[in-house]
Amino acid sequence: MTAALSRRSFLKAGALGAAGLAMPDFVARTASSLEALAATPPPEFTSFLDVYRKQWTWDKTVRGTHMINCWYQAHCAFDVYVRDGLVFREEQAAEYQQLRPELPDMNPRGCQKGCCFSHRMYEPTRLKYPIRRVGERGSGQWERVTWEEALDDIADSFLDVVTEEGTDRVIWDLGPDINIGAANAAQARFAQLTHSICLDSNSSNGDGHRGAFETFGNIYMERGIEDYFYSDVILVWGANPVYTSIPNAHFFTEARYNGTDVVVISPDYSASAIKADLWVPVKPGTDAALALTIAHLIVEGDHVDKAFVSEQTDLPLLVRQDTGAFLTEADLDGGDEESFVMVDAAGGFHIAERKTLDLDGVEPDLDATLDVTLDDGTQVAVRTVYSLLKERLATYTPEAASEMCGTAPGLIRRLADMVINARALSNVAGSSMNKYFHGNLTERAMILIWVLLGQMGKPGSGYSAFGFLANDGWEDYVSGLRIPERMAFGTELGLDLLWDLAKGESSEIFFKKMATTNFTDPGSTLPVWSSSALFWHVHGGIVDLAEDAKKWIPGLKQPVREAINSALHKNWIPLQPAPDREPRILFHYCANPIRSVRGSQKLLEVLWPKLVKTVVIDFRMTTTAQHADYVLPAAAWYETTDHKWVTPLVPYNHVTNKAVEPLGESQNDFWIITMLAKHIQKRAQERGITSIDSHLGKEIVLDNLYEDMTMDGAYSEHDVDKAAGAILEYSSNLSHVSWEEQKEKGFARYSQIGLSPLSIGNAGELKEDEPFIPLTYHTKDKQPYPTQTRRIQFYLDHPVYLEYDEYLPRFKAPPQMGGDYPLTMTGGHTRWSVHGVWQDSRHMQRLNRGQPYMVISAEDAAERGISDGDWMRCFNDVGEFTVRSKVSPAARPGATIMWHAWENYHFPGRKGPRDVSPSPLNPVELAGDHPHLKFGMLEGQPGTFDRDTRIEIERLSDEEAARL
Amino acid sequence: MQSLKVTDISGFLDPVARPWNGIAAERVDMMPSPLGLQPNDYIIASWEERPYGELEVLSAASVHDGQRIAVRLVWEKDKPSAGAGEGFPDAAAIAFPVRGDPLLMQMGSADAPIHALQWRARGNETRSVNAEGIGSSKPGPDVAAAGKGGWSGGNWHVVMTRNLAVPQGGAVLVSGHATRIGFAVWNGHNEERAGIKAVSLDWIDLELEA
Amino acid sequence: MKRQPGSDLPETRQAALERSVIYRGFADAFRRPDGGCDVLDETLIPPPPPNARKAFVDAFDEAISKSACSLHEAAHSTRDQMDLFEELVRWYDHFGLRRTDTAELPDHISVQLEFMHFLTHQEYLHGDEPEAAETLRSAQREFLSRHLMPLAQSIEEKCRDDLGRYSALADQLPAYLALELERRGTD
Amino acid sequence: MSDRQVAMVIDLNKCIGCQTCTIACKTMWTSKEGMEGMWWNTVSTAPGEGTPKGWEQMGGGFRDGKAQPGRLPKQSEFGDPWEFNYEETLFGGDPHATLKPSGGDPDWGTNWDEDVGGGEYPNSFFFYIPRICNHCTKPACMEACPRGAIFKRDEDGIVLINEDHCRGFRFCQEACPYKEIYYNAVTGKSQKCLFCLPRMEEGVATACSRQCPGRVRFLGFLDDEDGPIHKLVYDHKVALPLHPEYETEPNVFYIPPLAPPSFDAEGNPTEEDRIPITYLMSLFGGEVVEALETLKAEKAARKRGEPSELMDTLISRNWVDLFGPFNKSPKDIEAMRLMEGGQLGTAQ
Repeated sequence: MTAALSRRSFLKAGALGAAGLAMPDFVARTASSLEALAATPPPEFTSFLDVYRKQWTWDKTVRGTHMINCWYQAHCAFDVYVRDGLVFREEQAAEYQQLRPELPDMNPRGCQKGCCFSHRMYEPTRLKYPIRRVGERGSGQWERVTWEEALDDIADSFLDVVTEEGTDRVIWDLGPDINIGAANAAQARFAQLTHSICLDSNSSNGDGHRGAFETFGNIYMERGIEDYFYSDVILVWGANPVYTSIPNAHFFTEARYNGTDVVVISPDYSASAIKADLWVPVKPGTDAALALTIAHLIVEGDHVDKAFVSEQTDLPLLVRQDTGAFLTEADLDGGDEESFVMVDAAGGFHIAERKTLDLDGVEPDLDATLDVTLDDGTQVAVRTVYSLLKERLATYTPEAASEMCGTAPGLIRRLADMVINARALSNVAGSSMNKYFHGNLTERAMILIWVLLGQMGKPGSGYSAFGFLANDGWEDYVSGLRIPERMAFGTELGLDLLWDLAKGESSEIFFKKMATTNFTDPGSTLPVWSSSALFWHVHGGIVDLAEDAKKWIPGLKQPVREAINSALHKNWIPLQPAPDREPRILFHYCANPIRSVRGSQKLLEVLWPKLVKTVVIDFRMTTTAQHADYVLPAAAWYETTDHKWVTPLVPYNHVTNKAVEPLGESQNDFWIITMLAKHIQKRAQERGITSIDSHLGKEIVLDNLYEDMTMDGAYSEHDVDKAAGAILEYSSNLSHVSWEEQKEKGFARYSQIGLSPLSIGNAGELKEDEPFIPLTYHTKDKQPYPTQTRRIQFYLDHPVYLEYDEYLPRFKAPPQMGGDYPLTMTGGHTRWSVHGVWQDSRHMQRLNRGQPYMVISAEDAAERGISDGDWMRCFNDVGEFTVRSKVSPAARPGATIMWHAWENYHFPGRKGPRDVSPSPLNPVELAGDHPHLKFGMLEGQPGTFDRDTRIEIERLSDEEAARL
Repeated sequence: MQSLKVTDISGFLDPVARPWNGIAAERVDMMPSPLGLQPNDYIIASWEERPYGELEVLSAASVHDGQRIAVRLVWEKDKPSAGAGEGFPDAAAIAFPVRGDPLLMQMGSADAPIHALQWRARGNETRSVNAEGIGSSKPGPDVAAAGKGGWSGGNWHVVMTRNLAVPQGGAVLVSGHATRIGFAVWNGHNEERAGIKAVSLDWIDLELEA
Repeated sequence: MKRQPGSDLPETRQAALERSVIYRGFADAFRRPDGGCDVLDETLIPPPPPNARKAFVDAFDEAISKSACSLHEAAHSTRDQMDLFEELVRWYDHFGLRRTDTAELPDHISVQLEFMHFLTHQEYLHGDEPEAAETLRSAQREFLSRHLMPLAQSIEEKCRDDLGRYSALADQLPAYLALELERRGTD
Repeated sequence: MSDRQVAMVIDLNKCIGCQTCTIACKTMWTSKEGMEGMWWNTVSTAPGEGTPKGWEQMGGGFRDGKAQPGRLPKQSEFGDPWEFNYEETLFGGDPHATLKPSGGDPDWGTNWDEDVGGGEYPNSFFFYIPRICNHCTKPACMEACPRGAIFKRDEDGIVLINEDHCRGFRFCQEACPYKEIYYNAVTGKSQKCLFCLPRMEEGVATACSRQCPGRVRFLGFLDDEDGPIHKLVYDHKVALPLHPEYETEPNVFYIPPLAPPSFDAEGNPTEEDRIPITYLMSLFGGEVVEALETLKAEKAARKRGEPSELMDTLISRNWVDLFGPFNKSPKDIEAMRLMEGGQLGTAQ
C-alpha cells in the first residue's frame, strides 16, 4: 500500500511556503533559540541507550504537601522533584526540630500514599479540562467544553435560580478536604457574598464527637503528639492509629519501649492491637458498658478525685427530683435562672459561680440528698448529680458489664487496675465511636473515667476528642473585616455579643457564640452554614430509609421523620434551605457524597431530580462526578500554592508550593471560584440584573460580585498566593513567621491556638518548646466551660434527654440497624487511601487485593461454607451489595469489617456498603433551644451512623459469581 | 563430517529449505554434559537428582561457499520452548577449536580456547562466543553470525551461519582444510541453560570441501 | 505528482525540508481540530467536518467519549508512565530541547511529531554534512521505531473510521511513517 | 580496601506494615521496562505465605556448608502487576462497568494475606516483616552464578549484579534462600536490591530506611562499635538474622516482636505467649528466647523509671541517629543519580 504513496502525496501544494521551525511545545534547553539550536551540529548518537548516558539532574526541588484531610495524621512536608515541568518523585523533607531532649522528634513523617502522589497526577483518572454531560445523568456521556462555556452556563443557571427562587437554593456541599486556606476562603467569600448555603459535613461523616459536645460544650480537644510520651497508660479506644496515624504511630511504639502501657480496646485483633501491651476485645457498639464498669470500680474503690470533680464538674450541683431539672437560684430565692446550687456539709447553700470554677473555699457535699423549700414555698426533694450517678454506676459491676460488652470480668478488673493506678492517663482519639448510633453515650461514659480520676490538663494526662487547629485570619479574609471590625459589626445588628465580652465572658465562649450566628443570623459577615446530615435527610430523602427505624431501635418514641419535623418546628435546629424550599444548584467542593453518605442511592432518587445543576470541582473522576452535569478540573496539590489546617497533634502550618503548571486546562480552586463570580457579574450586567435580597433579607449585589469578591481587584483569580499570604498575616497565631519563609521551609509552628471558632475550644497555651496540653484554661486558670452549668456536665436536663432516659451516661444495646440479622457490619478508615483519593491508585491496589473485600471471621465463614476470596451477597431489609470475602482469625465472630472509601464503581452493579446502611438520625441529637446543646461550627449537629448496620452474608454460587 | 562446497549458501539459510535434502547429514551422538565439570557446587547440587541433556542424537549437516559456512542441526523435541516471559528458550551451539587441542568437555582452556556460535529460540538470537574453560564464555569475534530456527513435526530445524574468515581470536575455517566441530543442545522446558545441556561426545572431524 | 515551487535545493535537503513540514502538519493536526490544514494534502486527509470539535473529541479524547482512543503512548503500553516520561524527556534533552511549561505530556503524539519536525529540519540545515545528516537519520529511525510508529499503529487499530478527517489522520500517519522507515540513505 | 560490611537492623516492634518503604523503593528503582511486577522491598504479614508465596519452601542457601537446590519463583507468586480498566469504568459511558484488575478476579497478590496471621480468635497472632536483599557475607547467589556476574564490593559489602555479564540463567534466583532476586523478562537479565548504592555513596540513607515513617530501620557498618547496629547485634544481642540456618550470614537483622497477652477460655489474660515461641525460633533461631527476655526486662526497667541504653537506642529520639554516617538529605546532593536508567551495576 505504501508503494503507491510517496512523500509528496502528503504535502499540500504550496505548503513549502510554511517551511521553517514552528514548535509551540518546545524551547531550546541551553541554546539562545530553536533556530540557533537547529543550526548547531547534532550530538553523537548511535542507539537510544545514548540518551541514558547523561547524568539525570533535577531542574528544581520545591516544598510541597498534600492538601487533603488526613486529619489525625496530617501533615507532612515533602521535597517535590521537578524536571521538564513534570513532577517525577517526592520524598519527606524530615526537617522538624526536636521539642525537648527526652521526646522523640517528628521526623520523617509521610506515608505510602503521599510518597507516590506524583504518580496520581498523571494517571488516567486525572481530569484535564471542563466536561459537560451530554447523555443522561450518570450515563457517562461527556463533551469537552471551554471554561468560558462552562462558567457562563453555570452563571446563567445561578442567576435564574437566585432571582426566581432565592439565594438559599444554591448549596455548597463542602467535603472534609476544605483547607481553611486561600482556596476555601474564595469559596467562603463567594458563599458569604451570595448567601448561598454551606453544608457542614463534619457530623454527617460521623466525626461530630457528640458525647464530648454534650459533656464539654465543645469537641475541640487534642494534645501534642509528643505529649503521649509523658503518659504511663495510653488507651487506644475507638481508633486504629497503625492504619490512620501512620506518620505519628512511632510515638506509640516508642512510648511502649519507654515503659508506657499501651492498651488497645477493639472488637478485632487489629493492626494496632499487635503493638499493644494489652488488647481488650469488646463487642462492637458496647464500649459504654466497659467504660461504665471502670467508672463503677473507680467510685467503689474510692479513687475519685473529689477536689477535681467538685471544682470542675456539675457533680456537686443539685437536681430537683420532681422535674428532673437543675435547682436554680431563681427556684431558691428568685435569683438568676441560669445559676445553679450546691450545698456544703453543714447544709449551707452556695450558688455555683458562672465566670470562674474557683470554689473560693466552698466544699460542696457531693452526696447531699435533702428537701428544700422553694421561693414559692413548695417543698421539693433534691439530690446531687454525683449521688444520682453513683446509684446508676452501682449497677455496672464487671459481671453485669461483661454480659453487655463481652469482655471477661477478669480482664475488666485488670484494665481498671491499670487505669486507676495510672500516673498520667491519655487516650488516642479516632472518629469511630460517633459512627455508632449510641456513640454519644459511649463517649460520655469514657470521659467519666478521666474526669473521676482528675486525669485532665496535665502532661500525658487528659481526654482527647476532635483535633482541629486553624489560622484565625481566615474569617477576616472571608468577611473582608478584621476581628475588631467584625465585633463592632456584630453590635450594629443588635447582637449582645459585645455585652457578653464586657460581662467578662471568656473569649472561648464569646467566639463560639459568634460562630453560631453563621447558622441563623441574617447579618453575619461569614458564610451561612447548615447541617449536611439534616440536608441529606430532609431534601435528599435519606429519611425515607428510616421508615421502620422503630423496628430497629428499641425505645424510639416517634418516627425519625416526625422527630425532625418537630425539632425544626420548635426551631431547635436550623435547616437551610427550609424543608419547603427545594435546592436547585449543588456545588460539590472537596466532597463525594454519593460515595460517602450512608444510603446515598436515595440522593439520586429524591434530590437529583430537584436539581437544575450539579457541579463537581475535583481533580479525579469520583462517583459523584459521574452523576454531575459539569465536572470542573481542579489543579493537583503540587500545581498550586496554599496552606492547610492541621491538629494540635502536629501544630505546624503546612504549605504546598506550585511546583509545576496545572495539567491540561485544570485550574486551582481559588481561580475557579473567583472566575465563577466574574462570569456571574458579567452575565448579570448583560442581563440587566443588579441586586436582589437574599432569603435572609441581605442585599446581594450581583452585578458587582466580582469586584466585591476580589476586594476591588486586590485578590483577583490569579492571586491565590497573595491571598494565602494575607490570611496568615491577618492571623494572630501564624503571622510571626513571614509567608515567604513559610513557603521556603514548607511548615511553621503555630505561635498559639488562636481565636478561630475552629480551634479556640482547645483552651490552652501552645508553647514553642512543649507539646500542647488542651483545656488548661479550665483546669489551671479556672475559666468556665462553654456548657449550661459552666462545668464539665454529665447531667442534661433537656426534655429530650429526660424523655429518652439519657440525662446521665448509661449503656444502651446497639440497635439492629437495617433489620434483625446476625452479623454487625463494622468498618474503619483504610490504610490504603485517605477518603477515596488513592482508592483507584495502581500502586495501592497492587499492594491490596485490587478490589473491595469484607473481612469476616474464620468462624462465621466456616458456618456459611465461605472460603477466602469467595464472592458474597450481603443483605438486610434496606438493600444488598456484592463483595469478595477475606477470611481472618483476627476478625471477631459476629462482626465483619468493611474498610472505608471504596467508590461505588468498585462494586458489581455499583452497589456498595452504603446501600445497606440506613442511618436514621438519633433524636437526642436534634435537641436545641438549650445553653450549649445548639448548632456550632463542625459541632452540635446530628450525626449519621453505619457501624450498627446488621447484615447476613451468603456465598454466591460459582455460576452467580461468574456472571458478575 | 563434511561441509559440502556450494556456489552460494543463500539458498540454505532457511532450515527447511529443499536443497538441504540433498546434503548428507551426520548422526551425532549426544550425552549430558558431565555434572562434575559444572562450575560451582550449587549447579551440581541442584542437578544431581535431575535428569538433563537427554537428547541422544542430533543430525548435523553443513555447506559452505568459500565465504560463509552454514551448519544445519535437526533434533527431536516434543514441543518448542520459545523462552517467552519467565520460561527458558530451547537453544543449540556449534563449536570450533581456535588453536591447540582444546577439550570439548572443558570448553577449551586459556591456551586452547574454543569459538562457538550459540542460537536461542528466543527471537532467533545468535551470538559468537569465545571460551577458555567452563564458565569463562565471553563475547567472541564478529563473524557475522546469524541463525534461524523452525520447529515442526516434533523436530527443531536450525541453521547457523558465519564467515569463514575470522578476525583475531576466532576459529579459522578454510575451504579445503579440516577442522573439528562440537555440538550442544539445551532443552528449555527442562530449564537447561549454561553448562546444563546435551553435548556431542567429543569433537567430530569436519572437512571443508575445497 | 505535484511540482513544489522553489525546489532548487539539492535532492536530499529538499526531501528533509518536505519531511519536516509534513511532521509539523501532522503535529498540528493531532493538536487541534483545525490543525495542519495548511500543510496536509486534502485528498489524503479531508478538511475538518462542520462539527469538528465533537468529532475530534470523539476520535481522540479518552476522558470524554467511550469510543475515543488516547493520543498518549502511556495509554497504549503497559510500561510505567514515569519511566516512559523519563526516556522521552532524555530524548528531547539529548537534542537540546525542553518542553514548555504548558506543553502536553511528553508522550502525546503531537509532542513526538513536533520532535521529528525538529530533527528533520536540523537534517535539512545540515544536509551537506554527511556525518551530521546520517546521525540525525539514525536518531529519527530509532525514535520512530521505539515510540512514534508503535503508537501510530495502535491508534490506527483503535480509532473509529467514521470520523472523516480524524479517522484519515489515524490511517495516514502510520502509512507515512512506514515510508519514513523504509527509506534507505538519501531517499 | 577494608572489608567493611554495611548492615541494617529492622525493629519488628516498630514496623506498622504501612508499605511506605515498598513504595519508596518501587518509585525509585523498579518502574523501568520489565520491572513492573518487581518489589525489591516487601512487607509481609507473618505467619503467612510471604512474598514470593511460600518462599521459605523454595530451597536454596546452604546446609552444613553444602549448596541446597532451589526452585524459581513465578511472577504470579510475587503477585501479578494488575492493570485496571480505568477508561471503560470512569469515562467509558458504561454505567455498569466495575473498576477491577483486568483479566479476571485474582486469587493471589503481593500482600494478599495482610493482617490475617495464624491462631484462632481471640488468640490469633501476626506481625509485619519487611524484607530486602540481605547483602549476605556468604551470598548463595554469587556462588551459583556460572558467569561470575555477581560481585560483593569490598568497601561496603553491597552485593550487585553486573547486567552486562548476566545472561539471565537465574541460578542466582534459585540459590537465594530469601528469593530476593528478580528476573526482568524484557531485558532477559536478573536484577536485585542494590542497597541504594547511588544514595549510600553520597552519604544518604537508603530510600526504604529514610522514608520509613515508623523509624524502624537502623543503618551503619557492622564494625562501627559506637553505632546502633553493633550495639543491637553484638552488645545487647537483640538483633537476630532471619533463618540463620540458611548459612548465608545475612546482614539484615531483626528485633523480634513482642505481643499482648493471650486469653484463657473465659477470656481472661494469661501469661502464655500469644506468638508461639516455637514459631519465632523457626524464624530467628534459638537466640530469640534470650532476645525477647532482654527486651521485656529493659522495657520493665524503663517502666520503673530506670535508665536503659537498649530502649534509648531503639527509641532513637533523634531520628537521624538511626542512620549512622548516612545522614545527609537527598535534596542537598547535587545531580543525584536518583533515576539511574539503562544499565545498572556496571561499576565493576
